[in-house]
Amino acid sequence: MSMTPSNQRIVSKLKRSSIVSLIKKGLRVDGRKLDEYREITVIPNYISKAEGSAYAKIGGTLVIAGLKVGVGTPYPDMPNSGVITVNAEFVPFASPTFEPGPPDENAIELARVIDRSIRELHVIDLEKLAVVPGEKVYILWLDIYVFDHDGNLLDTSMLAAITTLLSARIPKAVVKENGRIVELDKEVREPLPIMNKVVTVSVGKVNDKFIVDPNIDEEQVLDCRLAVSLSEDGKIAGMQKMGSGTFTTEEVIEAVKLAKKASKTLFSKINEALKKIEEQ
Amino acid sequence: MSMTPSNQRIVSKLKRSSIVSLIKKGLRVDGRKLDEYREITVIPNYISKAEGSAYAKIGGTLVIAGLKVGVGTPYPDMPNSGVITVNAEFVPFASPTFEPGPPDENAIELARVIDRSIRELHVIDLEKLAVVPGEKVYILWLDIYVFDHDGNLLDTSMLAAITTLLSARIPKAVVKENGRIVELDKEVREPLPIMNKVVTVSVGKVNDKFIVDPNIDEEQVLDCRLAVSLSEDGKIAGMQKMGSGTFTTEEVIEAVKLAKKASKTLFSKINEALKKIEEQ
Amino acid sequence: MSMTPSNQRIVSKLKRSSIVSLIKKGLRVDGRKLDEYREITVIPNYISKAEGSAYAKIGGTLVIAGLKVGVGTPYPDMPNSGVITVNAEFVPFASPTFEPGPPDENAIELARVIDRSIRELHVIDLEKLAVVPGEKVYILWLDIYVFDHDGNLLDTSMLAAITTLLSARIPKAVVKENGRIVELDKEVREPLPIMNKVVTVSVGKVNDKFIVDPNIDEEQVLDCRLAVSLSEDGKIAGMQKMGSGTFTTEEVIEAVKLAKKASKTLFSKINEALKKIEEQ
Amino acid sequence: MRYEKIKLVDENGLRIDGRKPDQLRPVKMEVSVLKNADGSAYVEQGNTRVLAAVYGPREVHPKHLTLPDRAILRTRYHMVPYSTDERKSPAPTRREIELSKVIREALESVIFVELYPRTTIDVFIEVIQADAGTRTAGLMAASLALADAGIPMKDLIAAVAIGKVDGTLVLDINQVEDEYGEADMPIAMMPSLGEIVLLQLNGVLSEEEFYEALKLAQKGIAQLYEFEKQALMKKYVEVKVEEV
Amino acid sequence: MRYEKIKLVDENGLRIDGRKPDQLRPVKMEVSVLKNADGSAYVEQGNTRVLAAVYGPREVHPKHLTLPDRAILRTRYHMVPYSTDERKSPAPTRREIELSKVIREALESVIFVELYPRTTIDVFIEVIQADAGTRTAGLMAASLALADAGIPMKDLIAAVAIGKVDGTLVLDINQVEDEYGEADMPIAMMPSLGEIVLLQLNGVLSEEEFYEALKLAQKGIAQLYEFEKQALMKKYVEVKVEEV
Amino acid sequence: MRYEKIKLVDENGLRIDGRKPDQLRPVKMEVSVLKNADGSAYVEQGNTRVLAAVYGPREVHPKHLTLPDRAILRTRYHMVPYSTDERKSPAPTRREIELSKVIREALESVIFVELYPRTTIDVFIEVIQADAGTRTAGLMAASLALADAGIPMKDLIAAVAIGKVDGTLVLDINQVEDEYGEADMPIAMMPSLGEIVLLQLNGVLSEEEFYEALKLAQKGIAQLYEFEKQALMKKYVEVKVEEV
Repeated sequence: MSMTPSNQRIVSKLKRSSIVSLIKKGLRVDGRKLDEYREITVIPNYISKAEGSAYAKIGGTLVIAGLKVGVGTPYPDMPNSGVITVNAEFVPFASPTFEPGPPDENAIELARVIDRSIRELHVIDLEKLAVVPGEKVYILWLDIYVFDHDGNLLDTSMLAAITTLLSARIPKAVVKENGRIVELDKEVREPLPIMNKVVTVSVGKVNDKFIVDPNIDEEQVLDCRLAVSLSEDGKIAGMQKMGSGTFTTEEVIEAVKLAKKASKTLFSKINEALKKIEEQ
Repeated sequence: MSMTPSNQRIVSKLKRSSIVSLIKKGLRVDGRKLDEYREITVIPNYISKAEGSAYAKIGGTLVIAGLKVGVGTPYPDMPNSGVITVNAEFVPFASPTFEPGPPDENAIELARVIDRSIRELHVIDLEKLAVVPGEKVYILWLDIYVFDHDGNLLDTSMLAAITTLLSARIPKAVVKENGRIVELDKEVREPLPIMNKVVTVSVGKVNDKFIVDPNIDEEQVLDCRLAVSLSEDGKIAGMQKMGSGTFTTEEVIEAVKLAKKASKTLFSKINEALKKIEEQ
Repeated sequence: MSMTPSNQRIVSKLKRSSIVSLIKKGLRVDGRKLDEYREITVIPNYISKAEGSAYAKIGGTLVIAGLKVGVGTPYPDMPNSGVITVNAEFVPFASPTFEPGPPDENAIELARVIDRSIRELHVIDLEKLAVVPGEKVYILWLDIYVFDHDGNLLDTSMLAAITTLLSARIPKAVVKENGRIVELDKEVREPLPIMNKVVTVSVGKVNDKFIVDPNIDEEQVLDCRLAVSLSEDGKIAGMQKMGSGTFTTEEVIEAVKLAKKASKTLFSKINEALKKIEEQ
Repeated sequence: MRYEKIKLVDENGLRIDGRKPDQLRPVKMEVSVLKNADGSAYVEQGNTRVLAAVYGPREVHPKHLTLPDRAILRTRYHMVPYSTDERKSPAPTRREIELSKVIREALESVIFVELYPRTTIDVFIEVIQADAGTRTAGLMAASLALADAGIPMKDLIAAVAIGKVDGTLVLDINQVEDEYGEADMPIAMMPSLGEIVLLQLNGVLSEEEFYEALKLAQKGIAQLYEFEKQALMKKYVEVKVEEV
Repeated sequence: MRYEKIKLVDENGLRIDGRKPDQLRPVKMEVSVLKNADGSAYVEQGNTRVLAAVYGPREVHPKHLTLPDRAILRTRYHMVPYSTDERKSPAPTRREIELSKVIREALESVIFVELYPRTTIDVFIEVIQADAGTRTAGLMAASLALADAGIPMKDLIAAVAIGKVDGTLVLDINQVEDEYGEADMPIAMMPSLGEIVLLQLNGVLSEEEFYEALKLAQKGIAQLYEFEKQALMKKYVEVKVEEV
Repeated sequence: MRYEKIKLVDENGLRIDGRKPDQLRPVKMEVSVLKNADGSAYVEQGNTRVLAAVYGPREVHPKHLTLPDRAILRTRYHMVPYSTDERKSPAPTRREIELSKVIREALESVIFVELYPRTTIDVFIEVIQADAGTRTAGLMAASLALADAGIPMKDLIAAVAIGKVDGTLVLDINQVEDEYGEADMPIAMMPSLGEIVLLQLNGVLSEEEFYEALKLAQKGIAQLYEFEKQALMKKYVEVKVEEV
């Protein structure tokens, strides 16, 4: 059962009205432009035990994603495809408003938005991840942990997720005994079969203005948000209205255009980070 | 842990005493006789996605049951028998007193009483539901959903359950590759191997009087209830005392006789409904 | 999440100070010496349905442990070893401070301390419990139920656990059809392949004094406890500091020496009980 | 559920464990067997062995679960994992949840709950060895433990399971009879008041067989009631039930 | 997810169920279908069938979940096990948890929640048969049930899912189109205010296709809105939607 | 648990990673690494990497969990799924539940809990990379985070795991030594007070070996304590620990 949250972070009325009136003038509390991201840090291969991983920071928001790989049975309706599972956890570690326990609706929504964008844009060629078609396939677990919540968890999490996939080196599956047994050889590693890149840009609406990358205080004054997933060539690869306000059709179109523009920042950060590790 | 419920529906003292004094005189608040059911509606094949289904309404109580069929492994102690699982859910949709979450003791008790009656009377010849004996058998899931609770959930649920089984058309299991793989062919459908029919009649005790089919207000004044499952030829196929009052031996005997008499109404409703669909 | 408990049993200040001042003088409320156990009762084979079992009582604390045996798949990293699982339950039956539900941190800690001592000292030769190496092995479930909590649950539980293992008679595994099917023949029974015996002695610290086998009132005044598992030949087979106080290094050494001395009582009780059943 | 024919009643009319159809299994009963509980009891019927503990009347948290005019009852019927042939998971099964409910309802008709408003009386039953008839043995243990705790009751509960095996009605069924038989009918009564507090039927009986089963049950219940009263007086009783 | 090519739009531009790309499925709507709920509705779109029940405004336990200046909303979107091709477990899936959230947020923008501080309004949606478009049908049922319960709203919600199949944008997709198509875009609006209350896109669209999809959606929503208003007036409406 | 012989100490007495038996792994420590938490720290010991966050003293809901005369502590030790060789389920394992408890008890002996009655102090430890010694690294991170949060403590906690490998006692074991060795003994102290706050032994030691292990631990703890103090002063310290 989804319930109106009652444990929201409280922002003082004074702060709220200062945020709103600044945005009205095209300004932000932290000096940014409306379409500007905060400082972005991306570190691929951050966790050596993981088959892929990334540290992503946007402003004060810190997310570390990691990929673990196994071999298992495919889904009956997709016998020739690898399986990827995206899981996100909002641990109480990261924010006074996060509760202990299994992922709540917010963490589940975030994971599913990321999962859908990755899946629908065919970021990974899952058919190349069949080991013994119909019987044994790669199983990928992409775990996204939020460690510090300073607003815009979704864009930061997608940044960590996609960088994890792009930089992963997975162990080679070795088939033994007529395909009955498959083992992973951790000494031989290959990149994932990547076909596309994707980022998500969350556009917030404050009255009739739109901002990207809301920080945690700004999130409290948003009417609502439109999260737009975009491919590097500008296709829309997923969308999710979040929050209880509304958009007109015209506003949605404006938000999409803004997201597309802002997505370039994210792609260039990813590409920079990947280049750096390739050079190593 | 079972706990005395504290969230019971409240019936005013005035209403209570009027219900009780009417029953003393052999009358009911809604004008029925003591041994009379409320209006009964039974619609087989109500859900086209299910392999069997029924809409059952007694008074204002609405239950929709559905059967889904799969193929799986038999229980080790019953290697040559199909498997049937009966599940009942009392969703908060149906009543202000129902709580969200997994089935509580009342829903579990109801499902188990229905399950036992179906099983013990051999309503279905489960041995005919083995596909590859010892290895692959039909798995039947009978799900009972209460959508509106106006009293006498058990009789209504059993009515929905038995009509579902009697009208089901299950896909034919096709064995491939030396019995290793079994697939369901949804184009070829057959009825279940039915051996018997069963209904449940709940008899309520109010002081020294007995009523059938208590409505939701009457349920609040019952001393206790005896649910009696009956075959069409009058055998007792299960029994459950429900509620915290008591019966003498003589009262139990009187309740059974009343249940047997009232069961005829239910069987005739089922038979009518089945006849109607056969004629189609 | 572990949380400071707020439902602790309350001991009056008067009782507390009397316990403490007695211990200061080398005395106990129940007349025991500091290094003395309460009355100990051990009954092997207490439950005839179990493959092994024991009733263990220390003072008023009653624990019944039981062993059930099955056949299953080994862990991938231990393909040639049987599997033993130790589970402890602190049911509300046993104490007003125990809550219903799955094992809490105290029950889990107790089970894991027992499990580790049994495993690390190689009490059972698990490699002898492989039936078809790499494929089928004995699965042992050792379930420890506390039925009356009068202090020192750990020593009593270990006493029940080890006696259960030492006196168990498990059904012989019979391999059929080229190792594909393994059945247990309940008519042919063998003892477990025992290599060592272990007991656990919990030493409590009260200011600068140490006591063994604290009763339930004494437990409330302990600074903290050191649980020491010991083999019959005096090796330390596990250790766990319990409770939120501290020990100096010297105190730890003193506690270990005391535990070693007191362990002899427990071993002699076990040996007596086993001798009695062998004579039968 | 019955995959093999086993002869449950022999040519002499004797059952698989040598009993006559109307004969109870040996009984042991003991009260005050635990230290912590306010009341406790141990009941053994043949190979079925049950412990019961009672706590209360005591406070409930959270308070909104209490009732202003009576005590609530909280009841847990539970089988320990090693009590059965195959290990039972320690978590409550659907069967245990149902039995906890019918046992609670049975106890509610016996206890004077209106004497202790805004409190709870907690009754815990642990089956340590299961050989059929565990709910009826459990109800007797619970009723003895309640008496041991000094909680006012209208009567004790005596209870037994009737079975139908090879077409014969039998008193106090054991596990083999339960598994291979045609019906299992547990019944619990307040014997001196003639009131039935629990009644279930798992299986198929004709109307006549049912009336017969009720009579047979009353006979066993009368005997068990006597043992219960003795156990309360002596704190311990052990009876090898002879044919009567 | 698409392991086999199926032709979803034929040479005449007709869809697998014979509809034109911009044609809705037949619709049935009925309000006040339940006895207990304060408001209720039934909505059928093609083979998708949904029930909604509304309780409230009513008290919340525990109290600390309430808000001092508005009603909270509690929403459950649920598919019954027999509503789908393969049996769905009755426990809420991650998908159902997500959809309950986006549906709650959609409803929160419609209801005048500030009129009922310290209460809850509970909206339950049960999908009894699933053939795509269940969240949009569910939102319409919920909005009708809220109206039936007399809860003040800014507007009704009308909602539909747009799909992209074989490169064509289509209105009100069915399950086959959802499974084998390229995109599924559910959208819900307050039609008379022109406000979008729910918008999701599962799939890939170009910017232009997206704008096209928005237009197509509005067309369907306008029709559905009319049916809703009729249903509220007549308590029941059934329409075989012709090409328009 | 040790299915294969691996040589853990070579002919020169060096360990598998080149260390001497009494040598720590390289250490990094940093405090104030997070924005939201009231105190935070990062600790790295070899390939073991741990984050800790402290919130509080703050209010507890529900209130009845508080204590009138002291703060309660809530502690969660958790390994993220990608921290281990095989993916670990995100749900707390029995091991994590036990470690959360012993870590809580260790912290309770260090914090002046009586200064903050009716509040909670929440300590979260996330192991982001596991290579043995995670609970001891976690305890150091927690103690640094508590200091960073300004919560009064009797002393910092310094902690290390002693191992027995190929018959030799070694300081600060790594994962290979833990898996193939004979014993693992984590120990945590308030170094300046000489008080042990956590002590566990997983494995078998003679009495003499145990006393030896205690001494070896104290040596490592003294070094780690210095690094901790430096980290608190400089906010960051990185040490490749040379043989000492």
